[in-house]
Amino acid sequence: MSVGPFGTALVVVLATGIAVLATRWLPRADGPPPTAPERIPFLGGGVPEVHAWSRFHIRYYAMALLFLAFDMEMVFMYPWAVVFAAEGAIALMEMLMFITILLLGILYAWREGALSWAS
Amino acid sequence: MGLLTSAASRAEVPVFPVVGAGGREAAEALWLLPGVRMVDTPRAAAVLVVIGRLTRALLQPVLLVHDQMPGPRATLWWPVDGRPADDGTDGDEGLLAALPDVVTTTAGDAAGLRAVFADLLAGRRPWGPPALADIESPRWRGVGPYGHGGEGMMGGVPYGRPFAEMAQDPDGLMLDQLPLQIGPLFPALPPGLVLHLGLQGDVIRGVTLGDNPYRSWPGDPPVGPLDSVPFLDARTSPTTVAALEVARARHHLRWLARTLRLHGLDARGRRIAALAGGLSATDRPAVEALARRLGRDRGLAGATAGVGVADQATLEPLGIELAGGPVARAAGVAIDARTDDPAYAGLDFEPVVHHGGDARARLRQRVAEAAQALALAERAGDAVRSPGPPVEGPRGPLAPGRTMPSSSLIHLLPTLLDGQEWGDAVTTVASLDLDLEEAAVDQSATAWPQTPTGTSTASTRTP
Amino acid sequence: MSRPELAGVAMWILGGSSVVAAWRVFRTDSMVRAAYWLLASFVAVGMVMVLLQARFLGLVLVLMMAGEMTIMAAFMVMFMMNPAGLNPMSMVHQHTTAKVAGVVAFAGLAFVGVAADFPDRPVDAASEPTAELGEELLGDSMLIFETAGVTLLATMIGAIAIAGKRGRFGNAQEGSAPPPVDPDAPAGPDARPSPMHGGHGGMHH
Amino acid sequence: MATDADRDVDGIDEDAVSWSDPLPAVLLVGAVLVAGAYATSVLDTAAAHLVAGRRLRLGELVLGPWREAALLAHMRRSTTERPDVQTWALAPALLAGMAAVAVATVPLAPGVAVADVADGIVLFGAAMALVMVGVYLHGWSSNSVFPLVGGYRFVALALSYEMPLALVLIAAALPAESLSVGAIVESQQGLWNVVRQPLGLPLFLVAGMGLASWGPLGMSDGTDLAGGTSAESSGGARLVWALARRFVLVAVAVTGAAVFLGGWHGPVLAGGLWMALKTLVLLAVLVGVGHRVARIRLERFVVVAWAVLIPLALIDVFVSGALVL
Repeated sequence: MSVGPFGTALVVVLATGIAVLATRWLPRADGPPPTAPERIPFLGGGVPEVHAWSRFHIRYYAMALLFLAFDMEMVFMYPWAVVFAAEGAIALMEMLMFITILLLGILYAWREGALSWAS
Repeated sequence: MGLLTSAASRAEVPVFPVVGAGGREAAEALWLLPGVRMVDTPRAAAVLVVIGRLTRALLQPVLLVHDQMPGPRATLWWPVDGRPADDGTDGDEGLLAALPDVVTTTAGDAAGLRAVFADLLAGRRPWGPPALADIESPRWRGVGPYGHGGEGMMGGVPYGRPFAEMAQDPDGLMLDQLPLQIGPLFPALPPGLVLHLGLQGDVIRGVTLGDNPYRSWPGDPPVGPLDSVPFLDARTSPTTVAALEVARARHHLRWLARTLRLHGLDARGRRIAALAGGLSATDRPAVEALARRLGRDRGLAGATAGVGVADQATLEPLGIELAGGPVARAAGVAIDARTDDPAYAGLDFEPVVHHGGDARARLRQRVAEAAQALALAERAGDAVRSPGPPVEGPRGPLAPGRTMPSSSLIHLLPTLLDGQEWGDAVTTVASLDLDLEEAAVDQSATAWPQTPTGTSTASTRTP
Repeated sequence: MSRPELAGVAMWILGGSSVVAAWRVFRTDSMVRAAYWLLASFVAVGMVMVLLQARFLGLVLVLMMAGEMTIMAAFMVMFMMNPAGLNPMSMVHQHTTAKVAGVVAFAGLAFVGVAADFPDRPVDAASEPTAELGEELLGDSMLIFETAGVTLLATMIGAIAIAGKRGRFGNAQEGSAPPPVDPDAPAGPDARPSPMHGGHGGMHH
Repeated sequence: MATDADRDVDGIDEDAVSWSDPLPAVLLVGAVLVAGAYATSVLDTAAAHLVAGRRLRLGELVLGPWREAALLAHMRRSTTERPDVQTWALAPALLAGMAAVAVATVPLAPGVAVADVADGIVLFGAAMALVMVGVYLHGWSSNSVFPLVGGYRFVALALSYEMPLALVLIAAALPAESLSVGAIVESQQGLWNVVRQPLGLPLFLVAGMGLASWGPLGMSDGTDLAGGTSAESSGGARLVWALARRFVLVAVAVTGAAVFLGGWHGPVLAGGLWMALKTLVLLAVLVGVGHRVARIRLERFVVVAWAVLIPLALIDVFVSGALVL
């Protein structure tokens, strides 16, 4: 039975995922249920005072925002790649301008130090 | 025994090492044992190997790490220093007895270790019962409006732990900061190092040093710090210059091997550790070639450049600047006790100096010193150094009544680590080459910046 | 079951999944789970689009939303209290407004769905929607591409100017402040506190 | 609403065994992933012993990975105090599933493709974007500090490598005038992309190493974090995570072999063999680099990715485009 390539891909994903879950759950775990100390997260001998889940500060937030804009750019580039050869030099020029404009954005981000964050 | 079990019992044994007093050298040997793999977390380990003597301060962390091994699990004790398992004078056996079913084998005995592991998988050894009592602290079950210990939005102790509290952040925000105690058994830090720190995201805020777990070891240091032994001996008895210099090169190469492992280069580290193990003055060309290769290694340079800068201004308040040692020399301070040592007079000795004082400079400094040491050993022939002047140890000068290098260097940590990303902090600590046992030898190290140790020598003697 | 029938069944399953996942967004306590339930909903919608032959748009939706939802999760965790939902809480606020808005939106969309006269024009089996989209974008003029480029550049600069450490008036860590009207006066209210204590300056951004 | 148009675009012979039927497809992709993961482990052991200068016994090399898997299957799956159990279990499944999609888009031999769709590299990109979700969830779920930091490191890593990854694939699509991986392979008849677009493969491998958080880009599961996202995983959970990461590496190598090394093109040998050989070569390169190059600082990589890799990838796109005209 043919379900088309996308249907097949979906079946493959589900089958792989189920196989992985089965491999995770199947091995014998014939030990006793874990005690409280056995469940303490590893800190090299220390005991955590608080939950690790917290307002985790990502220092690369500016880069993350930059990524959002760049991600949009990809949407334009895929269809462009398909028709590029047919459209010819015009398409190349358009893309060059598009790319240059975006590189300006990276340049600005770099100059502003948005890509590095520590200390 | 099923096929699966049979296959499993032939796997490389995942071992989590616990370095007790005097155990650092044997821990290094463990890394090189065939059929054994040192793992980064007890969750991956099947065998806990306690090397050397447990101290009271190490006991609780060891018990916890034991319980964090998933099981089936076994515990081995490797005595070092040729002492009997039970010398009947102190609490070693008492401390070890807190761990379930400890097997004692000879240090470095791969066959014994594998036998215990095979027995464990075949079911001939018990599964490894937990060492700590199954007590949840604090009580949370049935507490609060939802019965999980929490209350309101951020209140209570949901599932046994409170929420982190907020602290000012350099980006101008108020964000959560996790108060953590890392160590003394954190594999990426030197054995025994305990850091109390706040972690905001992946950045460290505020570091204080915890108690040195090796300090509670009773009596005079019976073992002495790893690798420093020939240097300590040289303070009081005549030694050949060649032996001292080969020991120095070996020390630096072992440090290099451990550091490479931390940077994700386990295999390259093993090669260097193996070279260090059988080192002699004739290995000079190999070490010089190594120094050249590492000097060209862009990846390693990128991982260490600009990390943990300890320049002269940072070193000065701690007196390290005037004391010398590789850390100071990597910051451009050309001080070396060998300069004024008559034993080195005819050897054309000039201290090696690097600039910048970052982790990269310290790495290059040590590798260059290792190559230089072997060259000196070659030139020195049978020359004997007589005791008297301070000995230039691998971490700095050693002289009776003088602060041990590690006990000064360790006080750099609070300054250097504050504000660092966690990975950079690990790089920085590694680049200082700290030995907590060496720091413990020093009586002046009693002045820890933190609360004093609760355990006195007397209380440690009673199990 | 024939291919069209199968496609119909898949359509219902995916459509249902997207609605259920979207509903779960508001029924979980954890910010991370909320973000990824939303992603699951988007993925289901993307697959519906693939079924409708809008293959490129469907895939690109997944491609983008995976990154976007992760960033959203990271930002939500950074700023929200109790981000993992360790203490139970409600993700739903302003119940009356939400109900009214929901009913109105549903009614509007349902009306369009029922009342609109959809063209009955099966997609040509040989069509290349991605290529057609490309031709549409490139077209006769550069307008679409360059407008998009400039818009994205503005987005980038705007985002960095707002979020970046170094604002127009100096480093946020050093308490950046606009220059005074009188050029001779010292800059800022208390001219650049030290980095250790000047964190408050950044709060104003 | 018929999906007849979904038929394979590169004119697969309809009479041959249809690898795009569900059962053969699952078996084929599963075999590629498992064989690839095994090959990765063997290569890794070999490289580690070579670099360390240690003697290696053949039995250890061949059986080592199975023994380790058997050992992990024997060990208990530990847990933490209050983990997110469901997402913890789902993370490796997601990673493995996405690796499977990536392999499915690639023609493994002439006419042997599971889902060589017209928008193949977009499907690949979407799958690889979901890898980020998998790793982040794996770090987040255990409610433990070091896995958490590892998960967040991966997000920064992924946001940085994703653009170069997508761009070099777009560049490879230019001569093919199609986004289908099959068409890209076809377009390399005579001249492989690795020659035609010399920037493509190195950039792709860097990004691919990030995808699998492998070697110098393995900061999410690094030694400095006591194992990072897998610091709290044991037993079966550790096994599937190790597998899933290798699956991703295999997906990278398979895709790289198809897109840059001419896929099944090659003299004398059968197409499938060429594909296997090229995949192994790329795996060996990835594994070898992992043992030679130190782990990069995350912050440094982010700067390098945005300031060097993305501009290079854009140049790659532009030059490849100019060459097509």
